[in-house]
Amino acid sequence: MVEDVEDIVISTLSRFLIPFMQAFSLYVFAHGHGSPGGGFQGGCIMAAAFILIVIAYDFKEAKRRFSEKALLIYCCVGVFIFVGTGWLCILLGSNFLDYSILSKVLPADPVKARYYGIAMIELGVQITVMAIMLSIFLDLVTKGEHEEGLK
Amino acid sequence: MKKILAVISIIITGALLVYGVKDFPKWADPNQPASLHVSPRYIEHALDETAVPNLVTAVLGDYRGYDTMFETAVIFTAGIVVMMLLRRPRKW
Amino acid sequence: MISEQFPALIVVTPLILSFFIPVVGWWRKSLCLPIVLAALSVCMVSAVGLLNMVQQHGEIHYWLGLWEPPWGIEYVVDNFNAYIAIIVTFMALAAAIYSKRNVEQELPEHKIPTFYTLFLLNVTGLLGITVTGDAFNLYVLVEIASFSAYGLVAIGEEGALVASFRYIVMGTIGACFYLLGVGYLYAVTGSLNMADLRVLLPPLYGNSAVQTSFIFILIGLGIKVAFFPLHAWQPDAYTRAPSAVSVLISTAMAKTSAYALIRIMFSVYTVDFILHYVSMMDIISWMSAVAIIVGSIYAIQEFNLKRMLAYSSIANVGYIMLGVGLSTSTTLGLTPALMHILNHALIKGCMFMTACAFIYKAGLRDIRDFVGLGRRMPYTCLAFILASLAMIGMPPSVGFISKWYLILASIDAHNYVFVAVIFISTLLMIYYFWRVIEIMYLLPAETRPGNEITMDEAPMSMLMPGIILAVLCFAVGIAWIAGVFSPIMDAINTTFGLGGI
Amino acid sequence: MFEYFISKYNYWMYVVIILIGFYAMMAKGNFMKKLIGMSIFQWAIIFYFMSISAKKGATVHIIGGHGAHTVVNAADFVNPLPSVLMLTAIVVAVATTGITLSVIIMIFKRYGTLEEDEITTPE
Repeated sequence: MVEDVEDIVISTLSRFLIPFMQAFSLYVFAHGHGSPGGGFQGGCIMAAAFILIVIAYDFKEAKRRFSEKALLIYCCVGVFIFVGTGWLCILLGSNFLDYSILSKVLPADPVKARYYGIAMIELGVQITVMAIMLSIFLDLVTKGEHEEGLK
Repeated sequence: MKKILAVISIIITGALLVYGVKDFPKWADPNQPASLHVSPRYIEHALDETAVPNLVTAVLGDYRGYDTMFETAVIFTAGIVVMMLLRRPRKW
Repeated sequence: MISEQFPALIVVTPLILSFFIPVVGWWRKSLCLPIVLAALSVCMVSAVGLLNMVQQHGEIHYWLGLWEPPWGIEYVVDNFNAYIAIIVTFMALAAAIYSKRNVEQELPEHKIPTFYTLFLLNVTGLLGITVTGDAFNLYVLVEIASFSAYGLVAIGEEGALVASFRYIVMGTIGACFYLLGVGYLYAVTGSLNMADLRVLLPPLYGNSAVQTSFIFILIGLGIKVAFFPLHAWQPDAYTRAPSAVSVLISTAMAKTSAYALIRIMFSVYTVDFILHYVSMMDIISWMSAVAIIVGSIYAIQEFNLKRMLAYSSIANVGYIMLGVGLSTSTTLGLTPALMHILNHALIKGCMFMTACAFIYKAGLRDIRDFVGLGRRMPYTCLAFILASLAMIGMPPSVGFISKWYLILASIDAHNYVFVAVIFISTLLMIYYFWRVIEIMYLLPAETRPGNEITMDEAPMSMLMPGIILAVLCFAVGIAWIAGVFSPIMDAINTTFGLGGI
Repeated sequence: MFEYFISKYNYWMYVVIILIGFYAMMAKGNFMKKLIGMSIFQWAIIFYFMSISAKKGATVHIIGGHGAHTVVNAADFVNPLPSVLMLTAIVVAVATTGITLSVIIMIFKRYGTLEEDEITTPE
């Protein structure tokens, strides 16, 4: 288990740092279309912010913010957004992952619809990567002895 | 014994790798095949076809979006494997 | 039209349903298996639909995201894909039905949802490998299948963790070598699409990078198939894995890797390249001959039934690869190898099912303890005997057909050593399977008073798949003789430019 | 001859790195060292792919000036495809490391050692 020692410098600094990290992660994600970045990178930074909570405070504090079940649901929802976008394209009558068909439901022309389609799947990647990275980290660092336990 | 086997396999692999490099294009050659066959279309038309200026995002999300889907599935698989191996049931 | 979407459906349905299993399973455990079965049924329908469509309209090309091939990813389905996809879905379906009871016994309850998630992800990867037409996409799918297999092996019995670790190391080497081979091809051609590579490669056959890439891909996928000198991970992994996983990875997964190897060898590279630039065919044939003999000898020394079957699998991979190695020099082409892919999947599936049923019901792993089992579990033993007979090659079983065609191919290639090899391996097989049957039925059991052998059969969900496969071992053999599948075989050989030389 | 070696120095580098990783994977008995070797092996391949994408005189693959329908010349931007492929390969590498670490933790919990020779499993 992570030791339950609180250091004033570390906890204050990380309290200060974490919101910025999360905001930066969203920036990296949102600017993936025009500058280096994207879902994977953003998700990693977001996971790092939560990992900082675990390191700076203790494990219970992190658990209070992110329960195990919530993490699992985030994992599944992220991948589901990705694959669901692909399915939506099939349902709208085109091939799998052909975002241009999304122009039927989005107020955009086919080219712009691809832009939004990419944004959607990047969102899915972001959520999955964040949740999975955090989940792997928590599992490894606690050797699986979570307080709550996934029944 | 294990070390000898390792050294032998490394010599064989190394010889193969060096032999393979023989006919490679030069580093950073603008006329290497990798820069001439498929990628020019991505560079020249990605902006018109997907409206995304970052070419990596365009290729990642759209042209080869299917790879990316499985990339996400790979990491999902890894997460589930770690969960399955390490997690224990609730104690109470 | 839904039928146009079959190539996507076959992969995406299990994928999307696998995301529901952890969430649903956390709410209600008993719903996991029905979801798996539903997904696999959709796959089965799609696979049969695909074969039907291929028979009617020829090759199916499915562009993902509607990008034309060298730029986007393409799915190509021809007779070969559809044939393998049906084998994979069928074996996975059988393994899923079979898993119901012994998962409850072998795993702690909280691992069941994750187990089925990984099961379905594994099938996703395997089906993806069968339909993809893109070399890099194949790598990603191989990794999905391998990762889930690592996890599934690791939750097995005592020693499974170390087995899984070895599997991870070997599997990573294999996948990385494959990736390296693809990287070499990409560096010299600039393309990743298999059909495109086939067009671009011929002027470059003399290029050392192309030749090296072939060897790397051969080694990489050879590790995944457990071809003889690269089989080190296989016996432990098959032995230690949970029962249902043994069935799945020994049938569906091994066959899919063999498919990937054949697909890359004949679809990306051509017969011309393999014969005249790297001349690997003889090496493959001779290595297979060694694999057949060595695998059988190992199997004889083994008393743990599952491990014996694992070594027997090495010998049978040798049979498949012998068919591949001889394919360029006979008029039969790839037919013997393709036959043995199906035949071995049926036989080994049935054998692992019965072997694990013994473990489930009686906790028996060592064949020396099988005394009196013939009376205790008569139907399971009957299935085992039928499968053994099929493996040994009793006509009209599937094993007989494979061996018959391999012998024909060897004679056709004027290579009589391989005929001898097949005969020797058959003798060895008779020895090691007869041993089991003898102990099961003929050895007198020590019946002490109060310890009489009573009939104690495996549950229906474990028994039925085994029996069905055992019956299929013979039914499919008759179908081979009747030539039901020969149009498919001829079509595959024509695609690759083999046979009829 | 010297020119030949210099013009392909990225490939020589990657050959050396990949062999280091391969040796660690094959020869070391400690599971953790094997994992480190495996990571080196995978990253060497990523390094190799990235070096293919380089082009002399080209810049980062982001098209500046958001004006629509600007004329883009393929020679001005590096090849984006290897970056995309390697993003996938990085994820695979991360996933492999995660899985392997969890297996190693389980092995250590069960046997109390990570040396391959010290672990004995019953037949």
